[in-house]
Amino acid sequence: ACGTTDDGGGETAGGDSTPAATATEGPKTDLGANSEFFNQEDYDKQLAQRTATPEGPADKPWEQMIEPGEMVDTSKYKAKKADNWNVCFSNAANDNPWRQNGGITMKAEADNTPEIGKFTVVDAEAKDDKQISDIEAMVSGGKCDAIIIAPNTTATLTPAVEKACESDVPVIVFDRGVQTDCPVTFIHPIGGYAFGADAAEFLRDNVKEGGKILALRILPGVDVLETRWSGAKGIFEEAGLNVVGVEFTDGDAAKTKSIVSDYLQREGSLDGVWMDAGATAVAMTEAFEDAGQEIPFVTGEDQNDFLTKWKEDGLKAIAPTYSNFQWRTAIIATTKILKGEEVPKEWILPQPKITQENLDQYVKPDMPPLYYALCGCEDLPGFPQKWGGK
Amino acid sequence: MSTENVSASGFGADAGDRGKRILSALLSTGTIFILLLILWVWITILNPTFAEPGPFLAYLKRSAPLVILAAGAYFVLVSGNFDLSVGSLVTVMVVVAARLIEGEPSRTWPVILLLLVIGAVVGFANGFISTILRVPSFITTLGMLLILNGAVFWWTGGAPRGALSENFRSIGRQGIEGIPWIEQLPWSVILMFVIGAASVLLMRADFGRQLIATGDNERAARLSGVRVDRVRILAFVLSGVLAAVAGILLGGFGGVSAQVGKGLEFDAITACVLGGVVLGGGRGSVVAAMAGALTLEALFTWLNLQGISGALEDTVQGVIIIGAVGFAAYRLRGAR
Amino acid sequence: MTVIDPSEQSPGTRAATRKERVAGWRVGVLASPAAPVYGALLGIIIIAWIVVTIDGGEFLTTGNIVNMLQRSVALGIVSLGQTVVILLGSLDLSVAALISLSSLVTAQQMDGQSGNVIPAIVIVLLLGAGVGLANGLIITKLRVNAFIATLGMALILGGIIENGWSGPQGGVTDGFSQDLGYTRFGVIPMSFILFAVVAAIVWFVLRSTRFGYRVYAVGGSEDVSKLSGLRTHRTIIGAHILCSLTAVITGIFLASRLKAGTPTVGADGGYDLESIAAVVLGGTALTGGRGGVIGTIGGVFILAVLDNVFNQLEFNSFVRDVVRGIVIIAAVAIYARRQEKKA
Amino acid sequence: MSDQSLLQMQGIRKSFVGVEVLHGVDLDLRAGEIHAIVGENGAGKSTLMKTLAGVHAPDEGTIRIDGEEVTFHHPAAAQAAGVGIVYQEFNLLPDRNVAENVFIGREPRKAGLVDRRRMERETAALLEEVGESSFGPRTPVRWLSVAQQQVVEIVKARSLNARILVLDEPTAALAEGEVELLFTLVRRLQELGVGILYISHRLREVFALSDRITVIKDGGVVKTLDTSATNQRELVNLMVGRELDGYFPPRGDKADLGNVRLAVKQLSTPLLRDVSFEVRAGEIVGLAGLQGSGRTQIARAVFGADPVTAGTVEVDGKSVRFKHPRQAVKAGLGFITEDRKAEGLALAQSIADNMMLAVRTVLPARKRRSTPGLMSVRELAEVTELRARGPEQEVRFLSGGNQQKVVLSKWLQTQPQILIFDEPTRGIDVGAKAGIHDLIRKLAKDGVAVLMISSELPELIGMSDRILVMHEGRLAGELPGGASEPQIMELATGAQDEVAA
Ligand SMILES: Nc1ncnc2c1ncn2[C@@H]1O[C@H](COP(=O)(O)OP(=O)(O)OP(=O)(O)O)[C@@H](O)[C@H]1O
Ligand SMILES: Nc1ncnc2c1ncn2[C@@H]1O[C@H](COP(=O)(O)OP(=O)(O)OP(=O)(O)O)[C@@H](O)[C@H]1O
Ligand SMILES: O[C@@H]1[C@@H](O)[C@H](O)OC[C@H]1O
Ligand SMILES: [Mg+2]
Ligand SMILES: [Mg+2]
Repeated sequence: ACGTTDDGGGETAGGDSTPAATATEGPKTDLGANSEFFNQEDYDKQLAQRTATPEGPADKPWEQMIEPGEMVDTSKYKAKKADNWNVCFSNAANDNPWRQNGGITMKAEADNTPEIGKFTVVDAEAKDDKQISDIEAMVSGGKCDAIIIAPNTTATLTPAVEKACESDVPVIVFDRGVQTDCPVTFIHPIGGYAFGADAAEFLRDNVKEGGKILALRILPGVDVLETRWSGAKGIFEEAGLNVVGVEFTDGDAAKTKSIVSDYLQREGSLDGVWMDAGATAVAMTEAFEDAGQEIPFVTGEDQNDFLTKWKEDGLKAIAPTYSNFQWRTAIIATTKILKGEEVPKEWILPQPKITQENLDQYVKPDMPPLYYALCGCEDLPGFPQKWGGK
Repeated sequence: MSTENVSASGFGADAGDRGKRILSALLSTGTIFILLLILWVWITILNPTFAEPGPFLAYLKRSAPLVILAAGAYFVLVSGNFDLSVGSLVTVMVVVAARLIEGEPSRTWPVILLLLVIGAVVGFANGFISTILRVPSFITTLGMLLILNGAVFWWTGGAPRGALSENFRSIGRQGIEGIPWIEQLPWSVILMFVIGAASVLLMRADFGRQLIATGDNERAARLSGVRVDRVRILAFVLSGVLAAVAGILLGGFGGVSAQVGKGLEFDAITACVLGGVVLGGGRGSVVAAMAGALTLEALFTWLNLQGISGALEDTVQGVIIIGAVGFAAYRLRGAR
Repeated sequence: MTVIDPSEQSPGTRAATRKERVAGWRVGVLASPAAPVYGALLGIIIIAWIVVTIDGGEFLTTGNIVNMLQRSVALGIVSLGQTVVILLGSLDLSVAALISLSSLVTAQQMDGQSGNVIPAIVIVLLLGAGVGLANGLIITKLRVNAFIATLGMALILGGIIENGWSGPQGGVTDGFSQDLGYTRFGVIPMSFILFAVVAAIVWFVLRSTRFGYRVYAVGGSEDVSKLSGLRTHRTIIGAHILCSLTAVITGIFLASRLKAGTPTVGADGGYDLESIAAVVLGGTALTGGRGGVIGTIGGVFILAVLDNVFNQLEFNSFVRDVVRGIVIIAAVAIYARRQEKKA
Repeated sequence: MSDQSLLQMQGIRKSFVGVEVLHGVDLDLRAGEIHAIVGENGAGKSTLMKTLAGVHAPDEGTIRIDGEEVTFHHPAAAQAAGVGIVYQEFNLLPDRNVAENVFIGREPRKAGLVDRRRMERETAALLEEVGESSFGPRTPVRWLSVAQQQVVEIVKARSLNARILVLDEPTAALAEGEVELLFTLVRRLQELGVGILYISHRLREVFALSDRITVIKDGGVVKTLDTSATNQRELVNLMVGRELDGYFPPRGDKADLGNVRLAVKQLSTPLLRDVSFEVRAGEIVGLAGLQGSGRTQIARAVFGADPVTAGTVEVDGKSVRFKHPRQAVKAGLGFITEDRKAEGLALAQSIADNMMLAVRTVLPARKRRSTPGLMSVRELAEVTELRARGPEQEVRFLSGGNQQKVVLSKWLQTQPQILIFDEPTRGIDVGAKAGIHDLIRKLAKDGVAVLMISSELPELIGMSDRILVMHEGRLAGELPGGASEPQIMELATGAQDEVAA
């Protein structure tokens, strides 16, 4: 395989191929071009999946699955005990609002599952090396009935995940991928191409040809973020939009604002802003306000502060999402596996986008600014306080 | 006295060298001002609007937090210590403010007061541990960095919660409107100048002279009656309070974010060193340290305008910082 | 004028020799800055053992001990180098970036071919020597303070990484990754043996070579060393090369562990500040001239034990940071008190 | 002594910050000769030696050794060429032991590794050669007294097998007894054919030791004389450019004595046992003793710089216990420390800031304006005959003597009632010394109580109204002003234990 792909949608085309991202091999010397982060087949597939009707209950999107394909027989993982399971979770990090929101949901779902007696979370603090050791410890400790892994990086966690698969404990992977199909199931939303395209298409449809677009990204090198940009880039090129800059914000609001101000100074004005993640979307819009300019067409994510501002200030915006409820799905899948119920080899979750039309249903005035609208947690015990709401 | 030969004693044996002396002083500590001027001119050449009041004030506004942090870092550095905790302290300010204000404008001022108190208390703790308990400040404040980062998110459950109020945010975002020619005079720029002036006065006052003497030679200062522990603790308190001010400005400028303070401690120290402050204490001027911060921000602007590829930006920044500090050291040596 | 006849001093002389012998022992063993470190380590192990047991876990099992050893390798190796520069009165904030870069270059050079393993290692070691040389030259010849010089170097390396790689770099040879990253001799991980070997080398260099003596001398006072005819610049440069070499060895090890190089492995691990913390926890004075690698190893183990306990007790990363911060400050405060009492 | 010129320095020029401090100095040294160099503070003696030792590169001029021109870019190069130097300031690493200090950077090796045994053996041999047996090669330098450290310095220079040995004020930190030991060593080296450059402000030593004397003034050579053909008077005249009549100002009158200002009763610290004495207003009390006898310790304990375990201190009849020097300063005490670089000055600060440092800690700025008797920085400079470029000059660029005057000014500014001088004229040239002596006496006349510690017995005898002698942490006795040197040494060495007060 060439270059990285997103969450592995492409490789499952044959049904039984690796459900995970391939390695990023060779140096990525050209950030802007991103050719190595683009895989046409995956791209087409993800774009198509956006309109596919998912299987499962419509009011519980976290239980839905898109084109499930091969189902895995999990009877050999069926737990000996009927309850009091110890479910272990190796988390890459807890370092951004999206993950924090998801982490709370996951814990709540685990608490809400009577069979789970103990939910053990070990945080790798964004350190690959630490996560490898964490997983090793889980395997060698022999106390886990199931191991859930949210990998820090794709290629690097692969050996550890493979090691974990060799044990007789079921391994469940979600969010970012690994380069092996050994886990029982791999859970993820449609993917980065779809995310990037949702946002880019909105700008394509609204900004006049030749309009000036600024692309803001968090950081390089994370596959699920890379595909968002490579998914968008082609659309801009095709539409003849003028991407005046691609900048990394480190997810820092102040830096984001400074970057946008610099561009406003340099370019005079901007016609659209594309973002690969929405944590700093509000800061981006404020840069326009502070410069005394009207906010152009912008994209964000389902973070509550952005949605609120969108609604209150009447922004011209769109918010693709990276379904935060997948954190809940990970527990649900684990429960199924330990009960011996079958699960899809690759569990693809729906990935709704928030538009002007459906905005109202996602804005949550009683929830904190960094709450994620696609939480999928409203029916869990402890809502809304556990998520910081009133 | 055994001698009337006073002509050779006292000062002024080479009064004619006064001009030369001023020149050499400027050469040694003035490098930063020259560098700053060069950058400003260069930026203006690249983007003529930079010199207009609006954009220039925008630049000052953006620089204000770092300038204020640099002043705080200066007090600590000149007394012979380090403060690596200011970055996380800035984050703490923003996160605590959001959690406590919850968008409620009436809570703004009490919370701001509280933030300043937190800054002072953290500074005091840093100072107390580093002086009375004799833990090297590098370690004290490194530990404090970890403690602050952990504690604040522990308290908020991982992510920032709540929201800042509009009037809180206006301090870092807005200013006095309707001033002719410049339109808006940002509050942060006013604060920056006020703090700058106050810092200069403080350094000229007895406290400042005792502080710098302590950094230069602790034993001599103590034997001269200086309460060295006390002045050092005060320096940390100042650093903490100024970090709180910077946090308030940054929270106002950018809104709630868990990233806001990341790496600021290094930027502040770099700014000071660019300005000629000697790590280890006893030397450097606070104006030059603040000029160092303005230079660093100008450097970021310059890099942006040069269109240096985002990736190589860090490399260029690193080379320039090393080059500038090396150049200053070279001039200092030449001038000695 | 009274001339003091040396012969009059013989009673004093005997006393002096006795005092000196006692001193030798005190300086060598008890007064060695490493002594309280191992005291602290022992204390922490006991507390950890009790707490973990009460919590229903197991602490002193083979599996757990091996896990702790394994965890101490990366930080351990780089801390050895950091010890050398700190002893010298310098420090190195560029190690984290260099670890990332070397992991990437390792993967790139190996390119999946087992024949490339040795050349790749050689190239990466050369890279380390080059970066160390550059740090040393900037500090000595440009007279840039080590803090700024190495912070600047971290930026430079960071930019090079960002420019050259946007994600992990695969290509670490399978066999190599298995051998170094995952093999065990009995219960001892191969990588821990690497750590032990590097530690032994650095210890030996500091203890028995002229270079080692010079490191202590320059750390004691650069001025005195220079006026005494010691070529301080060479020593400073040499120490920085040694430090950078340990950083690249750490990078090579991490590449084997991850089977890939990654642009963030160094920064994520916080190896710059954590290695300094480990060294100081190990009783080496930040001002230079006092301490050694034995203490550093103890410091690294303290952090590894803490890490292990945090995992067992499922502390979230925030609580961990708070506890880490407190332990670091408290340990150093205790050393400082001891130091004061002795004086 | 041969006539062959071992070292020739010609036309040496050196400037700092555009100010020339050496204007073409010529100097020569023969093998087996002791060549003394004298001159006022700041004349350039140390700077000249540093150009020889490879610390400073001369701007102009040539250095020849055995007729061959040499240039040293690093002290190591000078060492290699056979130049050994004992600097004016201490140059040892306190955390390392004696052997490690002696062989710093040149550790002997065996099979590529440091041969610690040999290093220690050779150090022991060198120590034996100089008759030092109170410590050994493994003793940490931190434990050594100032005098012992000086021995290490000399051994270190000696270990180079230097043919040229520079001693820059080697006796400044030594008491008389130890000086004799040093002399013995220097003469032994002389017999071995080593050429020695010997810098000192103590003219007695210069005459006792040297073959020739070079007088340096304001960065130039005034004259080189044969020691046998000159006398103290001529020398002083050449150095100072004027006659100095009589060394010490007249003692105070009994009638001038005021009340007891400082009373120390049964003072004990870990280094002191039951020390009691009094100092009256208008009185100069000298404190004599060998190195490490506890003189400095008394000063520090009284001043609140070191903890006291027992005893009381009374100031003007009121019992005080200072926990911090600041309280002492507030109570009207001043303390001129023996080590001005380590404890007296903030070297990177200006002259003005140093002069103001102490008064700032006790008198806030607004009160200073209304306090009578405070002098301007300029006035202070004149009173103490400071030579400097201006109030903004950094103190580290001053010569040792001028630095001492800055320290003095700092304390004058606090208008103290009790002044403790610890080695007030250490490293001070004869001219300035007289000035400082006059100043001390004048302060006493004005009602200040003075406690003066000095290792230079003539000074102590000449200045003091009474002399207290310390021996191993105890007051061994008291002598009247004008007592003789043997009387003092007898008490100081404990040779006679029961002595009348
Ligand atoms: N590194 C330096 N930078 C600037 N000026 C210096 C430096 N070193 C010495 N000087 C100046 O050079 C002059 C000569 O100083 P030097 O130390 O050689 O005097 P000295 O004769 O040894 O005096 P003393 O008897 O007090 O030791 C002094 O005016 C001093 O201020
Ligand atoms: N064994 C020791 N350990 C620690 N400090 C010491 C020791 N001996 C002396 N000192 C310190 O060194 C200083 C000088 O010692 P002391 O007062 O005994 O000597 P002194 O008689 O003043 O001699 P001089 O001042 O001429 O060296 C004192 O401040 C004392 O605290
Ligand atoms: O952590 C990542 C999050 O930051 C981003 O928004 O979506 C993908 C996740 O893996
Ligand atoms: Mg001198
Ligand atoms: Mg003394």
